Amino acid sequence: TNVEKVSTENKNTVVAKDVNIITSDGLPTIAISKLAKEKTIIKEGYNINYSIEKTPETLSTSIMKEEADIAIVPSNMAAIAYNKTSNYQIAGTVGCGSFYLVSTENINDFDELVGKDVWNTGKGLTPDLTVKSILKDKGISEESIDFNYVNTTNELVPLLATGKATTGFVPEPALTTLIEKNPKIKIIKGLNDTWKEINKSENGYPQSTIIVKSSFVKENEEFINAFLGQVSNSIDWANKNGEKAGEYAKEIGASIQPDTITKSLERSNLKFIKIHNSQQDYKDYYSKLMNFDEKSLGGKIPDEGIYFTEK
Amino acid sequence: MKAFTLLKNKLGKNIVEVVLSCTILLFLWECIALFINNEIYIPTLGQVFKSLNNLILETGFFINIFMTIKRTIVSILISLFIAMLIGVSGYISRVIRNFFRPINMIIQSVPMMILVVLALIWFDKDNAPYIVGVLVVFPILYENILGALSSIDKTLLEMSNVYKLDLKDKIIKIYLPSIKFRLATIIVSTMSLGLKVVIAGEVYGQPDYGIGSMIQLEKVNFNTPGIFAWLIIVIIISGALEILQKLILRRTFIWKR
Amino acid sequence: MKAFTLLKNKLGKNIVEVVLSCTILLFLWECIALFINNEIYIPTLGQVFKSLNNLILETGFFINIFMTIKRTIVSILISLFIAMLIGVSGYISRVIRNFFRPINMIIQSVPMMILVVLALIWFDKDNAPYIVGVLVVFPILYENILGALSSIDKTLLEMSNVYKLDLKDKIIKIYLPSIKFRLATIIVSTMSLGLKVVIAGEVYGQPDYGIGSMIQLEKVNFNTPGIFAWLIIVIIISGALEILQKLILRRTFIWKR
Amino acid sequence: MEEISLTIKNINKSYNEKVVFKDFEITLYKNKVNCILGKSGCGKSTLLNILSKIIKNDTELYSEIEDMQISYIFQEDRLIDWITIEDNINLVLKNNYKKSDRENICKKYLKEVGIYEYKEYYPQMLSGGTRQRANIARAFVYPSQIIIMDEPFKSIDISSKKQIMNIFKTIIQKEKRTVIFVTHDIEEAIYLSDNINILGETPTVSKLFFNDKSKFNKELIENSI
Amino acid sequence: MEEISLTIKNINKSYNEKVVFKDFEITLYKNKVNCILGKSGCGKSTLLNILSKIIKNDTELYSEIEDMQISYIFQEDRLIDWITIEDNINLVLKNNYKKSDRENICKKYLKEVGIYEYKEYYPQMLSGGTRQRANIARAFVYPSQIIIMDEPFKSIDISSKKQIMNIFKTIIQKEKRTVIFVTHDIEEAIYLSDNINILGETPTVSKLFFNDKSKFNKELIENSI
Ligand SMILES: Nc1ncnc2c1ncn2[C@@H]1O[C@H](COP(=O)(O)OP(=O)(O)OP(=O)(O)O)[C@@H](O)[C@H]1O
Ligand SMILES: Nc1ncnc2c1ncn2[C@@H]1O[C@H](COP(=O)(O)OP(=O)(O)OP(=O)(O)O)[C@@H](O)[C@H]1O
Ligand SMILES: [Mg+2]
Ligand SMILES: [Mg+2]
Repeated sequence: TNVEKVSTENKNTVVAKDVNIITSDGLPTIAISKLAKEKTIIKEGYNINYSIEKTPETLSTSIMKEEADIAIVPSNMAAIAYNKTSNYQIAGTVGCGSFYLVSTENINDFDELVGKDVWNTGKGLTPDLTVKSILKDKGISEESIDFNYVNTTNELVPLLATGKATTGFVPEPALTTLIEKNPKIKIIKGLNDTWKEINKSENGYPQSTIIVKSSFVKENEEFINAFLGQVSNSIDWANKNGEKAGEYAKEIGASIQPDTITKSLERSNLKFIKIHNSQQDYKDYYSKLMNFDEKSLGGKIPDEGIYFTEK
Repeated sequence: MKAFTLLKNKLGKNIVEVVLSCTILLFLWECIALFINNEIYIPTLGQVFKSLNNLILETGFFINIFMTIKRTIVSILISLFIAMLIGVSGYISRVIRNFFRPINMIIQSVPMMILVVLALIWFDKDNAPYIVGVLVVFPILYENILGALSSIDKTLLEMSNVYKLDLKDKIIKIYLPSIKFRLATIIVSTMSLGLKVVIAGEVYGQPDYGIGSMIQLEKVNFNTPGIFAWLIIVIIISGALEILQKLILRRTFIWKR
Repeated sequence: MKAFTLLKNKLGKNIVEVVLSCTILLFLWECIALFINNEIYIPTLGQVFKSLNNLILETGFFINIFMTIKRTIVSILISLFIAMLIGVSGYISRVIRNFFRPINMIIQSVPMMILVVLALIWFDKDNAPYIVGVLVVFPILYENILGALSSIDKTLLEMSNVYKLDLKDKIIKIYLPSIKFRLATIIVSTMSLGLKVVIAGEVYGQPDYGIGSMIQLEKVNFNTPGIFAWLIIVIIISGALEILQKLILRRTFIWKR
Repeated sequence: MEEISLTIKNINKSYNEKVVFKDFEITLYKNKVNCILGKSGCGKSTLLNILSKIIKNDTELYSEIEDMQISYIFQEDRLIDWITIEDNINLVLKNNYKKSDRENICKKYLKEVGIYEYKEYYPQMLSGGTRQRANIARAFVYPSQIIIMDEPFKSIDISSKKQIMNIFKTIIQKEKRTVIFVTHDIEEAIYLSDNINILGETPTVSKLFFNDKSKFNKELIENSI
Repeated sequence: MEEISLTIKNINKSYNEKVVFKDFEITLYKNKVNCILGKSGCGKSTLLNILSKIIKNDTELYSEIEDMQISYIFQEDRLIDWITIEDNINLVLKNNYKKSDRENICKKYLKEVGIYEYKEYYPQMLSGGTRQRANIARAFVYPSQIIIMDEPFKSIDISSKKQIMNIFKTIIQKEKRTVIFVTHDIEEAIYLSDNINILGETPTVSKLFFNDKSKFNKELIENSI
């Protein structure tokens, strides 16, 4: 019996595979909050570790070091990861653009930004590039607007909250907090909506992307497919049960307060789209980013191989 | 007796004036806060102390502080160990000294932020605060150890050779004390620096517990009173370190007139 | 003559060894880079120099560097001005000295990141790098100026009183030189620190031009060769500062034997 | 031999509990070298510092040299290390002579003490003896009625000591100034002084001995010290 | 009077271009106080440092004191500031006596130089004179055949100087050790020494004068210096 026991143990340890799932803090966390909190079993024999990376630094390094089997990252980081490691593929979108043009001033559209001080985050990074791409498509010269930058939303919100800045681009869920702190802030336009109009796109531009490690996929395709299905469910659930989702997110370690999450869900554009339904969105988005700075994609537009297609 | 009272009076005056200064500062703060009346710019004392109180009641509060201090101390001990090793080698051999010169220069000029990213890439993210702490503290300790050794009174060494002291005695009675006296004067400011750097490392590396992680959390939620509350805690720790410095100096230099 | 050659030889040996050390380091780097063969962990020299080359060819490259250096220098000048003012007042009056003690302590213990956020909120964002630079540099300059004044040889002051020197002469010939000699020994390391801090301020404040903004861009886009290229530029600036230090010391202390 | 005496009375000084002077008084003779001889720690420097107002007397001082200009030859050179010898000398000239005169005066005295060739050197580049010569030159250059000297030859090695003492003697014989010369070396005292005042044990309360030049005798002084 | 002589030959030393000794030789007498008298800068300290191997002779040295143990009474005290007087003394005892003996030996000499009561003080708390006594005690405590002294009384003030010189004289008369005593003070030399060697100008190439004790005479020495 002794021998038998050992052998079954061995079997168990051989079968129970560790899967590392990494998400960035914020909206992507909500997408998987149900799975992580309820420890939903995706498939027998898999042992799932969820971790939430709170800073861009830890998120990007753990992807680049290929520590994640599955990760939810900004969509340009998906391209960088593919170009630099050749080991990550896009499996789907979990959220489209959640950036909004907000202002305390009385404006209604992008063309009224001309001549104004407008604040954005991360000069040369994707929020900036996305805005500039929209402006270009709308025929507004970016030189006609006085852009001001701070590093991240964390620095931008206090400026808008105190009125030191009047107009800017803020993503959810920070936007919800901002409106609470400064009720005079009005939402002028959603970047995603504008993008849809301009590009005749159904969903808008992809913001959060679920990527999977190719070497992991090869051996665990079933698991991945099951997981993607569960993510889709989890997102649907979160969109319907905002309060619960907020609590869950907090409990699994998200930084944002539950009620903020709850209130922000409406504008968050969380939505699971499989990659074969959104390839074109990525291609459009990447080619627009490429027009501004190839480095934002890790040097070049990723080839077809980046798109994970089920066989 | 008279001298003692005099000294005490002077010390007393200093303390009174410092306390007065603190009071004035707090008062000014409160006035400005009430005037501006916007907690994002500057929270009132009341808001900050409420935050502070909440923080202290939270589970994990002391663990956060403990972990940060632990990281600081461990970083300093590791740096000390390496600095002793390389410092002594550098004292003995000019070649080694020159070999480490560019390395030190490079370490010292790398901006914090790059240091953190490289630490994250090359090492485990939980170790990032240590790595950053060690890299910032090491050059300081190394230069001081090397400096202490090089500035040992040559005449004492001559004396110890004439009287044929053992190497062991020379190390225990001359070399180590010289290093000790030098380090005693800088160890606490180095710890302060280490603390700040470790906190910065925590902000980026986001270990589970740590003051830096907490500050970042408050920042993400735009909770200015919370940031100030942590600030007060950091200032209290720094204050405690300053007192520690005084004690260390008094103990170490009892032999000075 | 002989002494001169000897000195030169020793200096020569030092330089040779330092250059050798740099070469070994570069060689090691290249070996490791080739071995790991993954630019994410560590890019090869070739990749870095390609990046560096691209950087230099970009428009705005020199403006970035120039702006960062300008911010550093301006921060130091402002700090110097304030530190002189408060340092001299503190030397004259114990009350002022004690009043500024807690302020200094607080400034020195505030973690960088909080400093930046507060600077962004309280002041103009373009000024954030200056504010941060000044707040970090000021306490160092202040303490050194106060220290220099307090450690002026009392006997010289007695002499100047006996011979009834003007206050003006005393300031020009005794007080200012004493401050100058102290500052000469620390000004460059303070500038190095200021540079690092200004770069950090630029990361957060994102001014139009600045090394910090550039590094952040490379970092977020995970362009490791680019990060290393900027690192090399920062190291070169630091190296230039070290040479400057040597020159300053040689010039300032010509009167020393 | 007509001698004008200058009296300083009511000298009182204690450091914390330690009384150094108690109702002490001293009489100096104008345009003479007045020597004050005493053991280490008996209060010689303290006395000089009171006379030159570097430290305050504990009570009100009665001093007949109150308003006179004073030069001080310190035991250590007290030259400013970072300006040249010439500049050190010029510094004390500045408020007292016209610009045009300064150079000549400076030159004259630097030549007299024999260090004119070193005028552009910084003090630290010179030997202790040379620096002490500059110290002496500075004292003479300054238009003082009183020259105070606190063991000026103490830290000079014997070979230069004799020379410098002779230089001093030569200059002081030409110029008429009142010198207060503190030393603990009896031979120096005998060699240079016109009169010798011996300071007793601390607290110095007694009046001083006064020795006429003719009575100078090493044995005698040694016994009374 | 039988005297055992110890010869040191082939002393050669140059600093850069400056030749201090060239083929110099000196003869010491065993268990005597051998004085070396010379002006500042003539090479006295250099000579002592060669004898005690603190600095290397430029050529091979012929030294009859090569293998002897040496104590050195330095001009500055060279005590370790951060350990007590007692520990300073014990340090040089450690390799030479059993632990049980050390305390007694230390006590004996500290009493002899008169600073036993200060044994638990740190050097910086004591006056220069007291420290110099400890310096002397350390030299005698150490089981040496040779005691080298480099102007040991130079920085002590006159009042203590006589005392300490007498203490030294008393101890050296009891113990038989060879002393090499460097000074530039002729009176010290006459008072303490059994013989006096006068060092000439640098570079010292000539042999030395040797003066028999009976011929000691201040004028004579002064003229030959
Ligand atoms: N600032 C001070 N505080 C306390 N005691 C002092 C101070 N200055 C001097 N004393 C004491 O006063 C006494 C006289 O000192 P002073 O320096 O005048 O002596 P001195 O005769 O000049 O000695 P020396 O020959 O060593 O220069 C000494 O016993 C000394 O210890
Ligand atoms: N390390 C050195 N480098 C260059 N020259 C030196 C060095 N040490 C001594 N000298 C020179 O060698 C000569 C002898 O020096 P030494 O110290 O032996 O003289 P000394 O007789 O002991 O003088 P003193 O009485 O001042 O102690 C001096 O001219 C001195 O300038
Ligand atoms: Mg004195
Ligand atoms: Mg000597």
